[in-house]
Amino acid sequence: MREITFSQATMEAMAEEMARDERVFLMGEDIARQGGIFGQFKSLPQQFGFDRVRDTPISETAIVGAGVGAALAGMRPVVDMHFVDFITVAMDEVVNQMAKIRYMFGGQCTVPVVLRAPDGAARSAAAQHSQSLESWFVHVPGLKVVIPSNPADAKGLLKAAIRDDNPVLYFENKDLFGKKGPVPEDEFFTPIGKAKVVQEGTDVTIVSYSIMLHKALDAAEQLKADGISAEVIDLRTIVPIDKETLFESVKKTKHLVIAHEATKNGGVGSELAAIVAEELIDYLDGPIRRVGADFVPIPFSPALEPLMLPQVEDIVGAVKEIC
Amino acid sequence: MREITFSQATMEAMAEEMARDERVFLMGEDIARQGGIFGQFKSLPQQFGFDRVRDTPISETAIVGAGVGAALAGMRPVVDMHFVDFITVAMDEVVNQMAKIRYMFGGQCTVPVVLRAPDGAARSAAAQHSQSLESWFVHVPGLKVVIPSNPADAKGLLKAAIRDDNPVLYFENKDLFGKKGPVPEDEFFTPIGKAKVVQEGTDVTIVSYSIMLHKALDAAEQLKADGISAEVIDLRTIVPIDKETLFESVKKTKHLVIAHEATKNGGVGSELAAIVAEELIDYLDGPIRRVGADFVPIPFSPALEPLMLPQVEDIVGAVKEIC
Amino acid sequence: MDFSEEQLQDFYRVMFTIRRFEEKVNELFLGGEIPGFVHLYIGEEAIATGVMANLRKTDYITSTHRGHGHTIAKGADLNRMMAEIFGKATGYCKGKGGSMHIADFTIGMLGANGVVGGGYNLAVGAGLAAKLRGQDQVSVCFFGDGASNRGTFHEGLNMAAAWKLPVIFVCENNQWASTTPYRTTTSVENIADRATGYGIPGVVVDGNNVFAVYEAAQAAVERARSGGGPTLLETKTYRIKGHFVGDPEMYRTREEVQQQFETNDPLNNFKQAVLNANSLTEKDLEEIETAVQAAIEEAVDFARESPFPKPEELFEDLYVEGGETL
Amino acid sequence: MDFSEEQLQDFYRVMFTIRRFEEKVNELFLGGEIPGFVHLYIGEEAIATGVMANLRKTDYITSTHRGHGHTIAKGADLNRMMAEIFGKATGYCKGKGGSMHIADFTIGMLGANGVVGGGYNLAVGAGLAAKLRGQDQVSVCFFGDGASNRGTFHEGLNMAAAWKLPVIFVCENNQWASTTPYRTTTSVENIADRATGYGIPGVVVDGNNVFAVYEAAQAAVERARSGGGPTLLETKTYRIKGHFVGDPEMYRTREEVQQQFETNDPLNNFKQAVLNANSLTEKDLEEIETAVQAAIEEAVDFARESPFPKPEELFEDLYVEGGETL
Ligand SMILES: Cc1ncc(C[n+]2csc(CCOP(=O)(O)OP(=O)(O)O)c2C)c(N)n1
Ligand SMILES: Cc1ncc(C[n+]2csc(CCOP(=O)(O)OP(=O)(O)O)c2C)c(N)n1
Ligand SMILES: [Mg+2]
Ligand SMILES: [Mg+2]
Repeated sequence: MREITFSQATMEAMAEEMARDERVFLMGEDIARQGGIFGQFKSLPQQFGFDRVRDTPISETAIVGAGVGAALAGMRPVVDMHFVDFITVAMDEVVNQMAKIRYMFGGQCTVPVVLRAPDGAARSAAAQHSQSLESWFVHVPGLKVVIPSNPADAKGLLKAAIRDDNPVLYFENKDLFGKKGPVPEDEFFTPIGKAKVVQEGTDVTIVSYSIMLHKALDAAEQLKADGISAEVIDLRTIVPIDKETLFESVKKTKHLVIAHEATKNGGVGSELAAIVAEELIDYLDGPIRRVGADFVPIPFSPALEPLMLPQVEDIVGAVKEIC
Repeated sequence: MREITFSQATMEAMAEEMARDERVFLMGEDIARQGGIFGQFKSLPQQFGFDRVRDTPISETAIVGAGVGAALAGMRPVVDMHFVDFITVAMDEVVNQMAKIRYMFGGQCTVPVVLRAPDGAARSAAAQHSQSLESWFVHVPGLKVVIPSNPADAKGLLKAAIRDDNPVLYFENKDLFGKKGPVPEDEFFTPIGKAKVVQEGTDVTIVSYSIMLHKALDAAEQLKADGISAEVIDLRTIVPIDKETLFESVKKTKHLVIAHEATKNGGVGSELAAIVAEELIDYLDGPIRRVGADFVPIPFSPALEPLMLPQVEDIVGAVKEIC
Repeated sequence: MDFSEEQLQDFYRVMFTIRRFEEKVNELFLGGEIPGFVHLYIGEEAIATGVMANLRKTDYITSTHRGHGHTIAKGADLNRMMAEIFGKATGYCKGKGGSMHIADFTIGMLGANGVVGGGYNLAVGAGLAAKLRGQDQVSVCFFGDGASNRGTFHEGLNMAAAWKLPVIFVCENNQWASTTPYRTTTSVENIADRATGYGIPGVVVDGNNVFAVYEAAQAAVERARSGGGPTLLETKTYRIKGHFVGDPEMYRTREEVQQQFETNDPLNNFKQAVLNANSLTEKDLEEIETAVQAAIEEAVDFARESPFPKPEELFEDLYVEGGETL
Repeated sequence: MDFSEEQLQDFYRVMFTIRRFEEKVNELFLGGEIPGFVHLYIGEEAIATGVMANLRKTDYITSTHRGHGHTIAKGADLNRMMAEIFGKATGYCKGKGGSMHIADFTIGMLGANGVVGGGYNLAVGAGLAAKLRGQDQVSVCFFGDGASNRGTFHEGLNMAAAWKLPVIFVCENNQWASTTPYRTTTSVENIADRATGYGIPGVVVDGNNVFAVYEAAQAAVERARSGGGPTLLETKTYRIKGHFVGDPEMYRTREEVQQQFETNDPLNNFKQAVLNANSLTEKDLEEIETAVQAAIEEAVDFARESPFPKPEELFEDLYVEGGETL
């Protein structure tokens, strides 16, 4: 199969959906003139014009709010948050408007808006440009939340998100944009709500997503040397969680480690651990382990940043503690 | 001991701290002229003047941002969010400024600001005026988070929060304001970071806080009839979590139920369940259970709202499932 | 400006419907039949009426916590409104929204909003949608004087101005934001003065005069519809009732309110004007009143007799079933 | 206005320090010695210099992602700045902040901010603190043309105006917000026009002329210090360098930049003016340049030789130890 970058894959998804459906348009800061700060929108303005690929003012509440408003008025907007760190600025628009409108109005309308937000710590961008904030949205009924780890899912999930009549948050790790992977030429979708067993194993289940999935796979490789066979699951969707895939794996391996780049405390890992502690505790042969960032803001110094972020060794260590 | 309301207790805390320290002042919407929409600030403006008890514009980013700025410039502001639902509007000021400033600047400064936020669902205030949003802040390094359940702790925690050199979020349930309880006449503080065993028991640990603590106590009472002895813990502080008290209890009872009004998914209960599943799983004699609000926005109709919110029977049911 | 008899009758019908509807809601709330909070539009009827008389069914509006008047004027069904306010299954939102969250998407009413200032950018988005489609729909955002200090005001007006979107921002300056008087928190005499900061027209009009509101709105709507971009229209009025039903109103005097009502009641103003000019007769007005009265009684009966939502409805309407159209 | 020789020397010293500091940072970044993002203040030196010359050490400022110039002009230590930019333990923030997050609380520099528009309300709060204490400190908020479209602009200016706080809002309109030209996202010619919406003075000044900036800032600072309330001061300039070091600048032409630099370089403007007026000699300027050059080399050496933070420092400085003073 052909290999393309994560960035190219997301661009293809946008281009295919914009070509197919006039209601789809894209807006955000610095997306048109330069094609996005990570080059992830290149060629889109040329293809679809500066009306449908719009550079906005630095006005996050207007970007998200107008996205929701346009969706209510029949469009299918894709809005870009520049960095996920600034979703805080538009938190009311996401939580109190986007997520609640359909339910609050008794299902009178749909809110088909996609919010794209680059996240993750990449080379000393420091405390306000490095966060992974997907975990909060596990707590917000009304949203779907997806987070691809590879080019194929980036394309498949973005296309699925755009076609979805519900609001979808789509998180994309900045350091993944340049990574290559196989992507089918024919049209395809990655189903929202379905996790994927990326590597089968028998001794421990490692659940991860986004960039950490790659560290989880590296950890699994290292663990082989110690005779531990790890099953690695790419969660892909955070809301709704694919309990079926998760449970099946845990029932088999009887050990669970959850790994994400976001802060460990209060992270997606807490939710997964809680679900398993509620529903599968009798299957477990050891404690659960969460691997996530330390409980401090992300430090700038290259001497500290990697220490603060979860690494392959942390996953390996966690597995060894419980297996 | 004398009995006063939660509202009076918080007023006393404010008045004592404002009288003692000129740097303490209070600002928010509708707090001065009418003494707060729940009457919780009555008499403060008369006592301390409209400069130190300030009615603000409807500008949540300015209220919180200026609170942080004033703290950096040597004051000890208390800012009021009117309803916690609007903390979303100032989420950047809370998460990217208030919480991160000290660490990001290498400890050069302190940020002694207290953010008070009334929360909870009270009689059909619907989706945007009823939320309990404390759980998000478990995921935000740099904040302390407290949430009293009774008048004494309301006073003791608020005083401790104002004296704390760190930023503190102080959540107060709207339906508690009118509740009475014993409050010592002499000065006292409730230590931040310490949970309290409110009722001893041997068969199950029920961890709760804020208004749900009262439902937890009612549940414990009902469980007695079934011969189940429940230990009830009032968490009081959500960040940092008092693991010691929690662990001691779980080691004894071997069963854990966590109950809060906030949405169950991604709630404080997930974090507590995860911690126990990581560190105490061998002590558990059954699965953990979380009791929280259903995964929908809070509906208006009195026919639906109580169904959506966790009730005494839900706690009783959860305990019976695992004991 | 000349108004036809039909227009005048419509003005009165809408204003009177709002007035009576709100009086009835007030009464029912105090009688314990309505749950939650209600914020009444009494004294501000001329604004919704005058603005909406310029709109088409396909035009959009966004509303506020004080939204019943906008909803009625846009043409909503009184029965479903009242049922919603009661929390009944037959209400606009099947009882999930209540007074603060009524919407009717079939008439372009994109919803009331419990978040003050939450509607600006929804209206901007609706205007953007119209513009992207090349349609001549306009979008109207109603908001209060207090709401004009939210950051969303600035972001919405700037975006609409920079993109020349067909959005009309209608400020209902009723002098109060809950318990706080307008001038203590806002640094300018007229909110319309803020239009200068966006390079758009800022217009001040007597919000208690339906004719004046109609004319100013007409100009703004024409401008928007023809591609001229947004207008900031400030309507000066006064909040006759408490912030919500049950407000003890400890922050102002009875006399102030009384005096305002006596001089500035938009319904009374209208009546005097049309009777003096012999444009409508007492009888015309009475006929309207009788019809409205009946419609409101019907709405109350409908709401009372309607069932509450069933328990299983709690989990409905969150996500679109089969929402993925792959 | 007459300036003393000492003032003129100070102007040049500060402007030249900023210029050389930034050129050095540019060079070091491209050489791989500096991690993260850096945004240079080259071409905007006259603004920080002219404003800060009116401030006392006890006055407050809040800064932006493009903050080195503000920090130097407020009187920060070059060694600790450079060490911070390198991520070293001896830096202002012990390496935890980096270029985008330098602060020096001992000189009232309340911090650079990675959130565009994040500084407005911090400055408002500092001004409020001064006012509550009855002190005559002022607070200055620097922000960009792009930042002027954030909602925090509106909330901050309104609050400062409503409360007559001693805050000066200094817009550095360098025509660009990252890759986006000012006029495509902002609906007015001058950001200073927005002052009308708050009833405060709005002043436009040539940001490439340190004398003009000084005078305008002087008026604003005097006004604030004497209880007259806030001013919105817009300084027109141009961003000579890319948005950040390494920016491919695909959104504008080399010629545009070149032409701007040739006509509007604030250092060159200054030099010509003082030399023509015989206020300073070539020799005076050279002496300053030599001293500055040496200080910057020293800062680089200091940064290079400083240690990185130790692993255990990761967990320091989050909470105040013993922060509860019960
Ligand atoms: C963001 C936000 N902040 C605060 C509130 C609480 N609140 C509800 S209505 C209101 C006053 C609104 O005043 P105004 O905008 O003038 O509208 P009016 O009630 O006068 O119609 C306030 C402060 C809210 N709902 N949303
Ligand atoms: C709230 C927020 N939105 C977006 C960004 C990304 N960003 C960083 S700098 C910048 C442009 C800022 O332009 P301007 O305010 O004019 O300042 P300049 O860079 O020109 O000095 C943008 C969009 C951010 N840091 N914060
Ligand atoms: Mg008002
Ligand atoms: Mg700029």
